[in-house]
Amino acid sequence: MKLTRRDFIKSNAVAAAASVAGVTLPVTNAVAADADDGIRWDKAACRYCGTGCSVLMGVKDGKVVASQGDPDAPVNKGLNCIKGYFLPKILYGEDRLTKPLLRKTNGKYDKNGKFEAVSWDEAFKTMAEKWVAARKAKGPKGIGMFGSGQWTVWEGYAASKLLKAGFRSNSLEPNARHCMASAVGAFMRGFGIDEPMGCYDDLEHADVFVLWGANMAEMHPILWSRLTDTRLTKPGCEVHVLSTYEHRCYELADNGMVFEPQTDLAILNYIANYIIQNKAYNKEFIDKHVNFTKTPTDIGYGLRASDPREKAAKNRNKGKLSKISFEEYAKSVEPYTLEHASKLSKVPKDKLLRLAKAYADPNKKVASYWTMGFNQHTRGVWVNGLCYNVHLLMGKIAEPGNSPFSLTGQPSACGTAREVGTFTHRLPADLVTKKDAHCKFAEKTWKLPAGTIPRANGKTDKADQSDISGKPMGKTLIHAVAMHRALKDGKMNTFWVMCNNNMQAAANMNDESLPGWRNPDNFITVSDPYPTVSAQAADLILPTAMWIEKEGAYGNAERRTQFWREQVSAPGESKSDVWQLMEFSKYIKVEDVWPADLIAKKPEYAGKTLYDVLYANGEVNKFPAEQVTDSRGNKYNNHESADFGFYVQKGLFEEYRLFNSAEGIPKKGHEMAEFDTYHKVRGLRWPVIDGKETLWRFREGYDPHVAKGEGVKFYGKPDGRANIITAPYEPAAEPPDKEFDLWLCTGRVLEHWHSGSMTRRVPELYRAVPDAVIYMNPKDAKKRRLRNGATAKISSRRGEIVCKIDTKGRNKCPEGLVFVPWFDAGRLVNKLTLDQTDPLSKETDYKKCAVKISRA
Amino acid sequence: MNICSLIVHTKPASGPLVSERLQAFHGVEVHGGLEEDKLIVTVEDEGETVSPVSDKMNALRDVEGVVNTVLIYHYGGEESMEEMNREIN
Amino acid sequence: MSESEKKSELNRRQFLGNMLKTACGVGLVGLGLGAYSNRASSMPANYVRPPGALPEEDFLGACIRCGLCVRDCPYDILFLGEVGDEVATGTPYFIARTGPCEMCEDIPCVVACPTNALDHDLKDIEESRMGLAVVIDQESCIAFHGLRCEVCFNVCPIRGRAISLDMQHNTRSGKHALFIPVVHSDACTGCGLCERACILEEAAIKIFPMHLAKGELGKHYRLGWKEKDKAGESLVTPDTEHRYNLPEGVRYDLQGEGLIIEGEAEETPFSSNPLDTLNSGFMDK
Amino acid sequence: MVDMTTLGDDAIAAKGWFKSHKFLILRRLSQLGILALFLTGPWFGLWIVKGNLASSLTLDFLPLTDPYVLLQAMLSGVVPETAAIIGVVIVLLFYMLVGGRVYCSWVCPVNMVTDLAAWLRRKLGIRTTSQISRTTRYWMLTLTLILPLVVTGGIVWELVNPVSMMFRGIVFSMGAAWIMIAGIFLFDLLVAKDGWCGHICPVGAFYNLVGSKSLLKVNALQRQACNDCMECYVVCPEPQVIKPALKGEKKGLSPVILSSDCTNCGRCIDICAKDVFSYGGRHAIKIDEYKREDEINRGVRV
Repeated sequence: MKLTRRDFIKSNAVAAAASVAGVTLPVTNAVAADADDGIRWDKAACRYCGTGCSVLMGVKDGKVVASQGDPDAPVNKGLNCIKGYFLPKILYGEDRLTKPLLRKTNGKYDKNGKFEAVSWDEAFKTMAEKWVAARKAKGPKGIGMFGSGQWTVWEGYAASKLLKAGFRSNSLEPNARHCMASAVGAFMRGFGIDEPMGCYDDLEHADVFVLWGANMAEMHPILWSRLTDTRLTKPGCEVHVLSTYEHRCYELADNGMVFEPQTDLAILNYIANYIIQNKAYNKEFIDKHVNFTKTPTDIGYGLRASDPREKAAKNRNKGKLSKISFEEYAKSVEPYTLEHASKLSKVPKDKLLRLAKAYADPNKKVASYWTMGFNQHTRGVWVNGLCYNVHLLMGKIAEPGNSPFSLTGQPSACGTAREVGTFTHRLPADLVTKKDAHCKFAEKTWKLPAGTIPRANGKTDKADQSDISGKPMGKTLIHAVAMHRALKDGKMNTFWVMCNNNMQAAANMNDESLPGWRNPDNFITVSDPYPTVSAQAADLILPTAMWIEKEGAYGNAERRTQFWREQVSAPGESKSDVWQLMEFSKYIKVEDVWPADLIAKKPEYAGKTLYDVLYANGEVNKFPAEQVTDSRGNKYNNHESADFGFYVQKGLFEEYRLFNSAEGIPKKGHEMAEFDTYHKVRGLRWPVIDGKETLWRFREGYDPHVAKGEGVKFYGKPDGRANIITAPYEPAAEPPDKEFDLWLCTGRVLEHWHSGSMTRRVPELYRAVPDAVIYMNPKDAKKRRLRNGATAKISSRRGEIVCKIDTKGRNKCPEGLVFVPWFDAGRLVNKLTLDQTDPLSKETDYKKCAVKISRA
Repeated sequence: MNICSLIVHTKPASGPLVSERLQAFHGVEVHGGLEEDKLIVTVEDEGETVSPVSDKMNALRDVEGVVNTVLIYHYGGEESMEEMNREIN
Repeated sequence: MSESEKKSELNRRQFLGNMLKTACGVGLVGLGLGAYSNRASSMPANYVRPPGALPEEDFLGACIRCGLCVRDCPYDILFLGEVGDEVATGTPYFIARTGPCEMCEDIPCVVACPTNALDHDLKDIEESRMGLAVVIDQESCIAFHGLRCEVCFNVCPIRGRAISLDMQHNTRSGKHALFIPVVHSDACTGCGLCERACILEEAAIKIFPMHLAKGELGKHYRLGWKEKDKAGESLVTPDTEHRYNLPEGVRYDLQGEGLIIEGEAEETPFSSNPLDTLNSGFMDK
Repeated sequence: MVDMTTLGDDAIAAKGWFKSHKFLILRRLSQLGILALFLTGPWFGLWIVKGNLASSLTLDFLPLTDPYVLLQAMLSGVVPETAAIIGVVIVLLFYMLVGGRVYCSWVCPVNMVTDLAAWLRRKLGIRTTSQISRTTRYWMLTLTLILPLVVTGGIVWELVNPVSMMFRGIVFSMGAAWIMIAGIFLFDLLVAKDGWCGHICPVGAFYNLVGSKSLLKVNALQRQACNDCMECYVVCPEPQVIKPALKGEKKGLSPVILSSDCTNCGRCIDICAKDVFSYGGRHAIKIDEYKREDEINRGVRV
């Protein structure tokens, strides 16, 4: 509040009179000198990582002027990391985009034109024309959308509906493909249902913590603070840290291990072997709750089929499990002796033994945490599974303190990317397009004619699905990396990137993504609040309302769903992603994208727009627009409700909830509370049944889906048993050789989040860590006549960038490996990385490729 | 410029009514005390000479429902308007 | 006295008088200069001398104000004091908050100095002591409240030695840890990278001249445990073995945990961890 | 009295404007050129000379150090680096050869300020001047050399030295140093003619001593041609040095200006319509032929 000298004198005058008269004045009348006066506080989930800290945002005069950690939030108890401290500033970067921008020459769209401001109408008209044409000409894979684990829950849901039901295309992927797909793959293979069984309370209950390729100290700062506290306060607690270089977690490690990239596979098999050799396994648990299986080996590296490495692979992309006996399993891990594991991994034997003993000790509760070290791995699904193997062998799972836990890097990788079906193969609530029955259930729920949703194999009831292109649907799945290849090859012609910065993220920018985006046949749309690298490479940029400029919901890594209200308005003509998706759908007619025989099944849809069919369908528009008010009577805007005339967010969420609560749902276990409840609580961990959260799944007493007397039940699988899946060590795709003689590992730093499009616009964070550097072993530097602070050229077979060398910094690399963070738009490390993926999860491996470094 | 605060005693139960009447004057604000029938009032001018504060105060006394007015606080400064309206926080 | 003698006497007087005047004038100038030099040699606490700078008094004598260090600083952080600055005119300094020393390994500023005002014996930049970082405001530093910042620790070029993190239990939240930055004067060079990086509006960690930043233990006093560590043994005769009057089942550990009451749990020959038994082989050998 | 309004007109008439300003222009070029050498680095990134007059490094090779500053530093107990010693030796040799006060007239930036003051003085016809002894500068010199010995805080003179301050101000940043310079300008303009350079500046005094036996000198070999226009006295910053050489023929004094107060500025050469003056060696005329000026002075005293 502005306080002038006049106000000040007046307030003194009033106070004097009031005290003489003995009158108590209402606070609002007196001019208070308190700067916090008039601030409206409301809660929100932090915009950054998957920890899901709750924050309170203080708004005054339509602007966020203050912030604090939410002291009542169970996750963070009022704390923040340094990025969370600066949350308000991410909204107010000076270069916010405020108008749609289209590349034009002489007033007409031109792929090589300059960006010019256009109206939303012109933007969507141009876009719709391109999308309909591409869909008609190239079939379901001719269009594509790349979404985000930073989308709010309903944005992901609306996108899933628009692509899968509206455009009848499975070309929808989230950036979680680069992030969590391997974890998802392992959850589905192992347990038949996605997301961790445990929760953050494991951080207080475990006796032993093992970090596998997770730098929690920097990437999950508040969780690390909890882990550290347990280590400090709990007698006998120990911390084991494994990574391919020493990072900040090693400061706390009782047993820090640096292993040769890719050999985590061998170490985990060694631990399993140790448990079996010492007969330490939990036989009762195994007998009752576990199946033993094996997965095909030599499956390639997810590169283009023409790559010699793919041609050499015997079982390229194969992952079908086959049952084996316990004895066969035991035999499969037998080669992984301590000597063998130590030799492969270069970790000293005593350290490996100590780790194996910690897992094998029946009296110690072990929590394993991992993030991108496991997930961004050409054997990511395998290695996730190998960790579950160890936990399952010991029965150390799904109970307080015993918890294999996959941490997420995005605020809603779980809540949005995974839960509402934004992957090419998924539908909401763990349903998959591979299963005809799942698609039929979704079609029924969405009031669509049967056969609308494209099946993975393009067949429904064993007959080909018809398509607007006139050809049969064919195989419809296309994952993120394949999308860029399809763009480059001209097979996909339109691409919409929303809420992420894929041009800075996707591997092998020089050879795949950039040529794909700039392919003259293609039309690329990027929705973003800021002019990111992706926006620069786009043809149409849509300005986006971010975070608390819209009503939103995120789901964090412990299955906690958190809501917030629209607290401030977005600048200029920026619109939220959900608005963009729904508004765009008005520009597409059913006839544009559906074949006549499909429309014939629901003649009432003829002549309608996708908006009518998908969102004004009687379900989503069920709830009238209402004044959003909090419990203290504060009022909030809702731009989407105002524009569409119904409570958009509530309608979408309640329709999504049908997938968890409607009659005859194919899969249970994802139950959510009602929309309104979430605005009152600081998040709930699903499944929520009868208003009660679930802390540990699959465990009787904790999980309402496990009946009395069952003890443990992995109900995601038909027989209630989890899979132990044996998989061997296989080498990485591109190990260092004579010329490219160093491993390159990429990742993040505490101060910046992902591509830095938000955090690098906070001056303090930029000042703290301005540029990406090459973390390097001093001996490696010396060999190349480089020293700390010197400028060096780092190059791979795909490109080169120039960075400064850091031999003293926070990450201590072993000889033969360098680490470069990817937040820096000025040093695009994805020019170096290889577009290798896990053949099963299709997730990119950003942690291992070969580079060389020389003086610049 | 001048800023004064006064207590305006009103007839029983006519605080709100009187308050409305007082607010009709330019530069007069009522800050509370409506229920107690003792209105907390500020009177200020902007340096104009036509209707100085003292005149306004006299005028207030004549308003219907007012029993008495008591001057509590007076500030008379020489600051320019600009200075007075400058933010101090 | 002849005319000429008179004249010469007059000249001499005039000469002596003039000389006295001049001498007095110059003497006054000298006094003024001396006084001014005392004032001018005090430096604001946030001004930091380049690496290797001699103690301030010696430095002011040795620095000839040539600015060669300023010119050779690759990061352009050094300034020369200007008239009116609260630092001796023409002498080099930097301000950590806006431009800290980047700690070049070859220390070009020192090499450039023609007079040893920046000590040429300084060969290892990590040995320089430009000042000392002090976590000056524990009330504002967000690390003391449990927020995960640690930027000062992260940017410190003497990693882990000049600033370390003291991990403590957060009694307020009950389940988080505090990561408290602690500066160690035996390693901190006072480069100021931490002060610049501090994300607060006003830095909570600041570089101060050594004499402002450091306390000093009484010259007579030694820390016993450190002396013992240094000597590798007790400085006086090692303690003899003690014996105590104790009831059955009770021990006393003098140097360790004190009174130990044993036998609460039934002793068995087995470790609580079956693996220990499994791994130790047969017991009957 | 010399008519200030026509000062130099004769020379221009006789020799043309350029010839009658030849050394003035050369001196300004020299002064500005030296500044320019120091400024190409900070302004254009072309590093020819780094540092300032106190100490500099040319082309990363040639060190030059001001002996006066270094002497002060040494008096405060400093052992200089080899580079500084080499630099000092080079500088000393140079000034011993060409005359110490060449520093004042050809290098020192303050000279441009005091020359401007003197020029304005003439233009405005300001004649009042306070009597300050020209020996004051030696007192000042002594003072600046004693202070480092007795006062903590080292090179005290450098805290206020306008000479280094101005040069440093131009090459690095000026700050409030311009006040000092303005002070000198006003002092010279209103208080004392040639007050700073000719009477007070200890830097000049120091270089005066350095160059007392220098080889390069101005002489009045053509003194017979002198028409007593007196203009050389007017423009000379140290006019007392002219008379013995110009008018000492009868006393058998050398036509060479032998006083080390002479700054070798060459203004007398420029201004003289009769080309009385010229540069030459110290021994342009065999010294034995003339009694030395100071011997005569001594004679007079005694």
